Order: sequence, then C-alpha cells, then structure tokens
Amino acid sequence: EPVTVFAAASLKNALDAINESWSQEEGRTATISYAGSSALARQIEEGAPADLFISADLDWMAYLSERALIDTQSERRLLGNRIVLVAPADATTELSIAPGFDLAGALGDGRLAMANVDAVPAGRYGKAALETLGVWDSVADKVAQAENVRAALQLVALGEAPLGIVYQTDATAEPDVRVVGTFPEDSHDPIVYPAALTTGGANTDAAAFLDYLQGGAARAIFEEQGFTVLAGD
Amino acid sequence: MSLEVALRHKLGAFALDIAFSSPGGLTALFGPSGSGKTSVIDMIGGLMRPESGRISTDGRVLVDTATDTFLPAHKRRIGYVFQDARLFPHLTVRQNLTYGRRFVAGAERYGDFDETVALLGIGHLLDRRPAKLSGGEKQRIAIGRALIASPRLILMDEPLASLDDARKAEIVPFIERLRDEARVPIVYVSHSVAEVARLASDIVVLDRGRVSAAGPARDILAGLDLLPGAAGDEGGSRLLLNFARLDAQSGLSLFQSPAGNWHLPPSAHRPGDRVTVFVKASDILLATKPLEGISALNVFSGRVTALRPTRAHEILVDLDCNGDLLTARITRHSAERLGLFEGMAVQAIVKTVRLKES
Amino acid sequence: MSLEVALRHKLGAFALDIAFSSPGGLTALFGPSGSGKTSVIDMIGGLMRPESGRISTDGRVLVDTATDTFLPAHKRRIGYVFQDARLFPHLTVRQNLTYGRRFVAGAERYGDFDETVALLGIGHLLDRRPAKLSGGEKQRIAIGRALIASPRLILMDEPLASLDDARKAEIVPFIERLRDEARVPIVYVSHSVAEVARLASDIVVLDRGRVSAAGPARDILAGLDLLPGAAGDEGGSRLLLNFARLDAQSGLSLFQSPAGNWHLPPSAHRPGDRVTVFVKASDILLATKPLEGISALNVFSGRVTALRPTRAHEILVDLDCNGDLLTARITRHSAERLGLFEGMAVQAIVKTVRLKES
Amino acid sequence: MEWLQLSPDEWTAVRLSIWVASWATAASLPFGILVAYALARWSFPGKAFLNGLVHLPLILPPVVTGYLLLLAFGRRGPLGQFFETVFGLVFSFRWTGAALAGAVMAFPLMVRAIRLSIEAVDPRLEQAAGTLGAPPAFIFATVTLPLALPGIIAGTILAFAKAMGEFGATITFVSNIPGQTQTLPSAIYTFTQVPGGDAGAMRLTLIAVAVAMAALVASEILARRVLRRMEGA
Amino acid sequence: MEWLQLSPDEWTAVRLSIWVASWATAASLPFGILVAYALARWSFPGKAFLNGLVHLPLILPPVVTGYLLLLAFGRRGPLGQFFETVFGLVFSFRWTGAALAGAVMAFPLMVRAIRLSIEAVDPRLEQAAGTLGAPPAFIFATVTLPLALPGIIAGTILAFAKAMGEFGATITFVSNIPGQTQTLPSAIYTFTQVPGGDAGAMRLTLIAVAVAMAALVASEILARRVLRRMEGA
Ligand SMILES: Nc1ncnc2c1ncn2[C@@H]1O[C@H](COP(=O)(O)OP(=O)(O)OP(=O)(O)O)[C@@H](O)[C@H]1O
Ligand SMILES: Nc1ncnc2c1ncn2[C@@H]1O[C@H](COP(=O)(O)OP(=O)(O)OP(=O)(O)O)[C@@H](O)[C@H]1O
Ligand SMILES: [Mg+2]
Ligand SMILES: [Mg+2]
Repeated sequence: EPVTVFAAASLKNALDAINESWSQEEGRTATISYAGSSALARQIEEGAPADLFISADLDWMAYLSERALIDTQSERRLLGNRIVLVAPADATTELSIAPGFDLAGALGDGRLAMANVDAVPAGRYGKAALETLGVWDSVADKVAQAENVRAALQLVALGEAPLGIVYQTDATAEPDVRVVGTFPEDSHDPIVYPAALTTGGANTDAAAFLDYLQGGAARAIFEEQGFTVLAGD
Repeated sequence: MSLEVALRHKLGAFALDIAFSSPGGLTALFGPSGSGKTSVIDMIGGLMRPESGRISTDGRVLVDTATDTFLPAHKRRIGYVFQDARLFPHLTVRQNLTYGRRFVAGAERYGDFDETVALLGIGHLLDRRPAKLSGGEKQRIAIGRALIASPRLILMDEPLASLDDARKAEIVPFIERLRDEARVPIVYVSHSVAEVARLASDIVVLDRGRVSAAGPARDILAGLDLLPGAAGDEGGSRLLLNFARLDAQSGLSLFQSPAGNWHLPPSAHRPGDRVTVFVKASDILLATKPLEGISALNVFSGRVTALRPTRAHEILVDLDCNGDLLTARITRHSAERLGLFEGMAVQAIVKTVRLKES
Repeated sequence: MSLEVALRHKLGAFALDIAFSSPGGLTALFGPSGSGKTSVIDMIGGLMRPESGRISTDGRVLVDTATDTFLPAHKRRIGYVFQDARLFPHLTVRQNLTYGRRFVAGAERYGDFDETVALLGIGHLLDRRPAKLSGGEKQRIAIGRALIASPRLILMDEPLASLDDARKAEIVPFIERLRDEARVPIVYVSHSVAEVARLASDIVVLDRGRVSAAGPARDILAGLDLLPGAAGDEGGSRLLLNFARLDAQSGLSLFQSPAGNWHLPPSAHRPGDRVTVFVKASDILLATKPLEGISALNVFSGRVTALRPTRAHEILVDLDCNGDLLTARITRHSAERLGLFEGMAVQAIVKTVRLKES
Repeated sequence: MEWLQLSPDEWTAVRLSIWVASWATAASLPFGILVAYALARWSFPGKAFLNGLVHLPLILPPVVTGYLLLLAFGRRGPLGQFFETVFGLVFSFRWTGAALAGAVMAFPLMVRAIRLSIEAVDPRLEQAAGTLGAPPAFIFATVTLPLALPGIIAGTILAFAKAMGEFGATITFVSNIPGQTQTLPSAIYTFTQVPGGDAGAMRLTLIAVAVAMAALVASEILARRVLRRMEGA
Repeated sequence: MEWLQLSPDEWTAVRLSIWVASWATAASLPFGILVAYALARWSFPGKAFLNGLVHLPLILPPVVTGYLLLLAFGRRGPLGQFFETVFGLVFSFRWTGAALAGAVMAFPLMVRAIRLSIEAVDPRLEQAAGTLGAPPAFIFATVTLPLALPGIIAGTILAFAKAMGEFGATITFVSNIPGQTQTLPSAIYTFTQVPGGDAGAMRLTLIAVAVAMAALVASEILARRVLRRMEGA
C-alpha cells in the first residue's frame, strides 16, 4: 500500500525526486496528489484518503487542525522560502528593496505581476512586504493578480509585466527572468510549508515518509530546488 | 363498418362544422382547395383534436369531447396516405413499407407485401431511400406503406394526384378491391370527379368548412348541380350491369341491364358477374327517333322523366330506360330544337369507347 | 424564344439521355412517374449539373459541359414551380410572392401582383405563413411566386396536380395567356393529357430517361399511340376556329372553320377572333348517312383518309372535313359494321357540351 | 522526438483520461437524450428551471462546480451516501468521481446539441409513424432518434472532448491522485506549477489534443456518413 | 438577506462581467456564423483542420489556452503587436483581453449550435430562392439565416453564458485587476482560495447564476417566439 500524500503543487519537482529515492532506498512508495492547498484542505475535510498533507501556507493547515483532521503532534514546519522581485532577463531595471523604494516609478505604466494578493500565499506575502516597506498604496492600482505565482512569473518572463513578485525557488529556475532583489525576511510573515499526518490516514508508512522528508537525502533535493529546509535532524 | 363524424373546430379564421355518417365502403370527401378536407381526416386519424365533436367507427369511439375521450393515433389502426408522402427518410423503401406491419397480429393482416409491391410497381426501389425518388414514386410507396399495415380504416388524401394516368388506371382497381373485398372503410379525399365517380360509395361534399351535400354516390352524382364549379362537367349516373359474355367476333364485353344490351371494352368476367359503370351525363347523345348507320353501339330507348335547367345554356335530362335511370346533359338549344318534354320517348346513345367498368 | 436541350446524366441506376428543342411557346414534358421529367427541368433550372450536355435559350448558353459553362440558377431568370411547393416557411404569403420581384428591373416586370393574386384566389391568405395552409393553397402561392418574379423562362412541375377542377379551370387560361401574350417559353410537366392537350404547343414524351416522341402538339396528339398507356384515351385533334357571333337565341357561341359551323359554350369574343378547340378522338361519333332528330349540334361531313388500328378492340379513323383534319376513335366492331374504308364519306358528330375553347 | 516519450505515470494518465471521458460520455448519454427530448418536445412546469439547471456547470466557475460536487457526492455528502448504500457506487477520490465531474461539466454541451437536432426532426414524420400503429416509445426509437443522429453524434463527441479537457471541477472534486484520479489535464496542471515543467506540459497537451481531434474527426466522418445515407442513393 | 449585499468592488466585477461577456458574444457572432456556415455547407481542403482549430479551446485546459493567448496577443506577441499598431487595440491587462479570452473559449459552443441549425435548413429552399433570382449572399441573409435563427439564438446565449463563466483562460491571459479584468469568476475564485471565503463565493455565485439564467430564459422565450412564427397562424 503506497502512502497517499496531498501536497501543494509547487513542491512537485522536489517531492517527485524524494519519492523516487525513498522507494529506491526503502522499497516503499508514496502516491502524491498535487493541487492548490485550498482544494486539498477541503478534500481532506470531506474525507479524502490522504495520509500526509503538505501545505503551501500555515492558514490551510490551521483550518484542518481546528477541525481536528490532522495529528497536531506530527505537524512540523518543513520548508521555508523567500520572495523576490523579478524583471525580464533582458531588462536593465536596477532597484534596491528598502522602505519607501520607488517601485511605482520603476513600473512606469507597466504592471506589477503578483499572485492573487488576497488568496494565494505568495501574493499575500508580497502584499505584506510592500505594506511593511510603505509602498503598497503607490502600486496597489498597478498590480496584476495572477491565479498563482507561476502565472505571475510567466507574465514577467514573457515581458507582459516589467516587474513581479515571486518565490525565490521559481525565480532561480526561470532563465527568462532576473532577480532584481530579495525582500527582507522580516517584511512579511515567515514563508513556511508545514506538513502533518492526517487523523483519517491509516497507513503506518506515512510517518516514515514524513521522517524521510526531514532526512539528509531530502534536504539535498529541497535545497537544490532553492528551498530553505526548516526542520531536520 | 360504419363511420360517424361530427366535428366543430376553429383554425384561425377558418371554421369547420361538419357532420356526416358513412355506412362503410368508400366515402369520398370532395370539395375545393381549402374547404377543410385534410383537416377532417386529420381529426379522424387522430392527428388533430377537435374542439368539440365525436367520431366513432362501428361504435368504437375514437374521439368524444363530451366524455373527454381521445384515442391516440397509434391505437386507432388507421392507414393514412398523406397529401405529402411523409416517408421516413432514414429508412429504405422496404423498411418504410413494413414499418406498420409488426403492430398487426398475423391473423389480422391482409395487405400482402409482395402483391402490393408488384401492383404499385415499386419492386425495383425496395433498397433505395426516399430522398431522391421521383414525386410519383414517393406517393406509390406512401400508399403501399399504409396498406401493408393492414389498417381497419383507411384515410387517403389525394393519393393519386401525382400519378400518371397509366399508373392511376392500375391502382384504381386495387382500391376498389380493397373497398369491396377487405371490407375496410375508406375515407378518400379527391378533386377528381372521375376518380370519385368510379370509387365512391358515398360522397360528402365540403364547402368552406361545411357539408354542402352528403349521401350515396349515386344520388350525389346525379344531382350534378350540387357539385361545385367545373366539377359539374364530370357528373353522371351509375348503373349496375350483368355480364353476359365476351363477344368473340367484336372482341367486346357484352352486359345486360333493364335498359338493354351494353357493349364495353373487353374484360375478364364470368357470366352473372355484376359490375357498375359510370355514364357521364355529357357523354349521352339524345335522339328523338331510331338512328341507323352510326358508330355508337349502345342505344337505349327511354322516357324523359325530368328536365332540369342547369347553367345558363345547358339542361339536364333525366331518363328512365326501362328502370335504369340515366341523366344526360345537353344544350338548351338542342332540347328546344328536339322539343323535349316530360314523358317523351327518346333514344340515349353512348359510345363504347367512353365507357369503363368500375 | 427557343430552347435547346441535350443532356446525358446518370442517377444511380437511372440513365438520362435526352435531346429536344422547342421553338418557344409551351413545351410539355410528358411521361410516366419516374421517367426523368423533374430531373430534366432541374437541369434547365440550374439545380442539377448534367454530366454532359448543353442547354441554351435563344442562343444564351445556360450549360455547356464542353466549354465548362454553367450559369448559376439565380442568373438564369427562370421561374420554377416545384412539384412540392417549397414556400419559405418564415415569410408571409405576401413576402413569398414578392421575393423574386426585387431582382427584376421595372421595365422587365410583367407578372402583376394584384392580378396574379386575384386570379389565384389567395388574397385572403396574404398575411399568413405557409405552414398551416392547405395543399392546394400552397401550390397556388408557389405558382404566384414564380410568375410575379417575371421570369424569362418558366418551368412548371405538375403545377395543377393538387388543385380542384374549378380552380384548374380558372388557372389554365391564365397559363395560356402567359404562353401567348408574355411570349415566355414554358416547360410544363404534367401527367394529364387533358392539360397537355389544351396547353402545349410542343410535346416531348419521356420514357425511362429517353425521348420516345417529340414534336408539335398537333402531331403528337394525333399520333395517339405514341402516348404511353391509358393516356391514349385522352388524345384528339386541335382545330383553329373563327368566331362568328354569340347566338342570342341559343346562348351559344358560333364559330366557323373549313369543316363547317361550330356550336360552343358561350364566350366573349369579337368577330374574327381565332380560337383553338381540342376535339377528343373518343368524343367523335361517326355516321354513314345524315342524321335527324339528334341532340348533338356539331355535325360535319368528311372523308376517311386513314384507318389505324390501335388497341385490340379499337381503331382510329382519320378524317378530312374539307381541310380540317379530325381523328375519331371507335371500336373495330363499329368500323366493320359501318363498312368504313379509306375515301368513304362520313359524318362526324360532336356534342357541344364536350367542347371547350383553349 | 525523444521528449515526446511518456513516463509510466503519464501513460497511466492518458489511459485514465480516455477511460474516464468515455464513461462520462456513455453514462450520461441516455440522460442527455432524455433531457434534450423533454426540453425539445414537452412543455411542463419547471421546464425553465430544468433548462437552467442543465446549463449551470457552464456558468459556474469549474472550481465551484467541483466544490459543490464534493459537498454532495463526497463520502459524507447526502448523494454520495445514497449511491454508496444503494448501488455500492463510490465517487469520492475514485475514477468514478472524475467521470462524474466530466459528465456534469459536459452535460450542457451534450444536451444543447441533441436538443437542437431533435427540434429539427419534422413532427409530421412522428405523426405518420403513429398512424401506422407505432406507440410513442417505438416512434422515438425508430424515427426521432435516428433522424436526430447527426446531432447526437455531435453532442456525444463534444461531450467527450469536453470531458477529456475538464480539469477545474475534477481536481477540486477528486483531487489529483496518480493512477486513480490524475487525468491528463490534471497532470498538465501539475507541470505548469513547477519550474521546468513546460516541456512536460507541452508533451501532454499535444497528446490531449491528438486524442480529442481524433474523436472529432471520427465524429465528422460518422455524421457525414449518416447524413449521406439519409440523402439517398 | 444582508449577506447578499455587494461591496462596490463586487458590483464593479458584476458589471464588468456582463460587459465583457456581451462584447465577447457580439464580436464573435459574425465569425461564428461564417465559420458555422463554411463547416455546414462548403467542402474545402483544410476543413477538418478548421473544425479542429475551432474546437481546440474546448479540449485544451483553459490555462493552456490562456497561455497561448498570452503568447500570441500579449504585448510582445505577434498578433498583439499587429492589433496594436493597425487598429490601436490592446488586449493585455485590459477588459478587451478578457473579452477576447471569453470569445475564444465560447467559440466552439457557438459554432456547434449554429452549424447544427444551418445543417437543418432544407437546401431546397435555398435552391428555390436561387431560381427566383436571389444571389447567394441574399439567399443567405433572407433564407438560411432566418431559418437557422433558433440555433443562432441558442448558440449566442450559450456563448454568453460560457463567457460569463470563463475563468481559467481569462485570468491567465489578462490577470485579475479589479475594475479592469476582474470578472465575476475571478472574484469567486479568490474567495474560494481563502479559509472562510465560502459566504463571499456563494454570494457572487448566486449573482452569476442569476445573470446567466436570465439570459437563458430570455433566449428560450425568443427562440420559441421565432419558432411559433414559423409554424404559422
Ligand atoms: N440521386 C439519384 N440516385 C438514383 N436514382 C435517382 C436519383 N435521383 C433520381 N433518381 C431516379 O431517377 C428517376 C427519374 O426521377 P424524376 O424525379 O426525374 O422523375 P419524374 O419523371 O419527375 O417522376 P414523377 O412524375 O413521379 O415526379 C426516378 O426513377 C428516380 O428514382
Ligand atoms: N392552424 C391554422 N390556422 C389558420 N387556418 C388554418 C389552420 N390550419 C388550416 N387552416 C385553413 O383551413 C382551411 C382548410 O384547410 P385544409 O388543409 O383542411 O384544406 P383542404 O380541403 O385539404 O385543401 P386542399 O385541397 O388544398 O388540400 C384552409 O383554408 C387553411 O388555410
Ligand atoms: Mg388538403
Ligand atoms: Mg417529378
């Protein structure tokens, strides 16, 4: 019986690689269902056969924990990430991120591509950071909110938007964009990918997989993808 | 085998108010375009629901708005030959023909497939689909489809209008056989007096949604003036003849009736067979004295029983030829010239080539 | 005003191979169901493209497969009355009628709207839509629609088949006027010999996709045997008469021809007007000596020019009545009884009520 | 062409998609025909409501449809429980659920096409069949249905194509579990969510397009053959 | 009923959705009719290809369609540049882009419905019009089009409903800018992505449903009136 993992879609590359090495080392496998954190959380609420949930933000994990659908004992902060300001690779924009920096001026009549600032974690973190830096009000009207952070990245990569706010993990892997600057970690809530066993899950291998995720082999893969590994032995 | 119809219905500005009954046989619905013929048989067939009225055959109620009875079309066992053929375009001719057959218990079947196909001359079309058939071919298949379903009541809406004379001449006897042998009542819409005269046992004349005359064909056809417009040209009398023999020398069929001896085109009969002939009023020539050296073979002595003026220049002359009643149509001028009066003895002369059995 | 047609085309198992030319006037296409009549006029009308062949009117080439010429239907200025009416269901009757009018320059219009509507008796239908009209009403509108478009060539596919006799009697003279006055060539498909006899200036007889006879109506109608099947019953001769006067006393129209004096039903003419009458062969009674005291008013002396046996029991007798050529159909038995021979003097007798002008 | 080669998981997704879309189409066809017939030929109270209901999946964002399906047909949903106890049929997180989602999303398209072609069947032919003694159900099967066949084929294939492409409702309802509910579009989605996934997304998209196109071409040929048969010979 | 009250932003989204869907439908209708006619009545090389192309948006995941639109009609896309320089028409991040996305997504539905009803028009009536001297374009306008009207109405409203509900391609192509490209489905989507957003999503969903239903009912009434007119009196 493979372990069923519900994981945020942005973890696909890393988790697929880890899953492969886990099955090579231990002969056990995980079946991983990737989707948006919100969809996954709701599905677990409706009795989905998930053994392990890895969310892209803390809110949906909290949503499940309030409903006693996850084993709070097993919950841990697995990964961290950073948000960065990106521009198309061929752009010459130079901008240093600091309180009150002239983001609006750098945009001109262009758009700032972000993930949905109310709903999608990357968007929420970005909005919080800009608010902390005191520039949100000046650019609020110029934000193009994409469905998710990948779509925001795409807008910059195609040159539709001169600037965008995305995860570091996405930015470093995309040759068509250039990182203009990284937002200070204290300008927004910490970016955390929590993981936890579900209360409904019966597969005993799930805990083993969760442990494996925190092991050295997994760490190497996560870091290769640009994540900060928060939990570990 | 009777049919009782009483209907009232409004169609836009057109009001239908019809009542007639038929003792069976073939009832012709006759009347000008737009007089309501199709509407009436649609109601008999169950395709339209009259606003009020009652239709029954042999006591079986098909519709009665008073008791809110309405037998749906598929339970009526009618065979409807539509004015437009309405063949099923996705079925082959054969499938069209046999469509209704499966709903009839074997014992009640009378419309034989092979015979009907042969008669209608559609054997070579059986595997085709209707779309590209000619107008007359379609209509023949529509007739076949209705008959092969072995209905208990047949409705025909101008079934022969799109057929050529030769084909008509072949099909008419078939309809007659149906009327006489299968004992299925037939309601037959037609514009053609010749057809009606030949086929109808009863006639209902419609005019603007009302019955303007109804009764046995004999009476209606004799009362020529009842027929609207130019149809009057086609009126005449129907007589019953006894077959005597096929004359070897002349090649003609000899018949007898009270009026005398009749010569008709050759036909296969056994002595004693009775046939009807329809004698058109306009085909009868009158003479006040015996004639000699004329080509016409049928000459009967009779007595004038009535002189009925009809259109401005014409007159109908009713004759009693030893019990056979004939009506002739001649000009008033001739009547005056010959000095015709009621009771006068005259000769009625008809050419053999103008006579046909029916 | 001529029409030249030469066509070869295969339709499934049916092969069409037709050639005829018409000098204008009304050319009747006559033949049994499925003989290819509709296919031919579809090709003249531009609805079908022949595999090979050529069609031209007055030198204007409509189709010529040799030069790959194909004039599309809408450039042919044809008025096509279809076998099925094909009215536009979404347009009112009025809109249907005037549909083609806008494509005709004012100067070329001849089909007057009001006159056509009145003649066809469809004035009360103008604001309705076709779906619920009766079969005959639809057909009348289809005729009107084609005529009001003032075409330069009219194609009619059994236009009168669904009309009652009275209505036919009204429309036929209209078609005659069209033929004679508007000088529009008409190709007319019909099963009815009576119609063809009355209307056609030329006749093309089709049989299984081939022309079995073609020529001036007079010749074809006289050569009765050429007509297939029962159609032969309807054959006869056409004569040209001069109007003399309306006889006050008898109320009849008097005409003259070389044969003598003719009595016909009353009609409005001026002295000297020439009309044609069609005398059916089966309507002529022959006598070997002068007769007295008969109702028939038309008696002509003539001479037998030929005796032509036709079906088993009948014979055609060609007569020359002082230059007027008549053909009578009588039984062989009668011919023998009367001892008819070529050159013999006889009397030809016709009832007034059987005659009609055309 | 090496990049066109599929991994075993992707093959599974392709097979599953075709399987799911075929079931979605086949199982909803009888209902589609029934509803289309009712809308085309009957008048009854609530007809407008039924018509609206049928079109609902077209109007709602797929995510909402998926969520409503999750609520109704989930393990705890009233309809889900009904089907489980009565027919032993479980939708949640099974391929059956993916088929249900596809069927629901494709239903409006199917019904529209069939309805239009039933409306085009001349009722006088049905009358003619009635006079020949055929009861209504027989008329429906032998006259109405065959004459509406071109539209039924069109509607069915349209529905198949839609079910093949359906994603939003499916992933929301039954998640994205490889081998069970991961259809082609879900797999494509997953690829778009990670850096470097474009080639994979492209590959799967081409396959999806090829399958749906094959179905479309087949339907065209079929419909033309049916029409030609009716036109004669 | 207080929870039904809309915020000004939401009102804007409602108005914008209707506006965008109306334009999407109206502007694509002529093309829809043309393509439907070509598919129904002509045979030409590449017909199968055209048919496939039209159906593509139905088959592709909407996100892919949106991405392709972005590539083609974006600021740097070849078609985007063409329209900008020739017609001064900009799609990217404008409501015009949302309308374009809606139109493209709805196009297959529109074409299908119209095509079916054009195929149902008896060509012999068009022939009859030809014999009366009417040139092909006139025949099309006065015979084919009016007789296909019920299907055209159905197709148009179906397209409108689809355009109202379109989300994936729209947000990918033109993002989610309140007041400019934030349509009702985008707003609903936003609500579904945050814990506790259900009430908001429900409210907007009801409105979307109400608008689309109104359009559907109107189309039914219209189509029935057209049909009744043809049946006579
Ligand atoms: N596409 C086709 N394939 C095969 N046969 C065809 C096709 N079209 C017509 N036919 C046949 O060609 C013959 C001639 O048809 P057409 O309609 O011209 O006859 P018609 O003389 O007008 O007959 P009617 O008087 O019955 O209308 C018919 O036997 C018909 O079945
Ligand atoms: N739904 C309707 N609304 C208004 N008038 C109608 C309707 N249906 C039929 N009519 C009219 O009723 C009359 C009778 O029609 P019907 O079809 O019964 O005539 P018919 O005697 O069969 O004529 P035909 O010999 O021309 O076929 C016609 O004038 C027709 O226009
Ligand atoms: Mg009628
Ligand atoms: Mg014909």
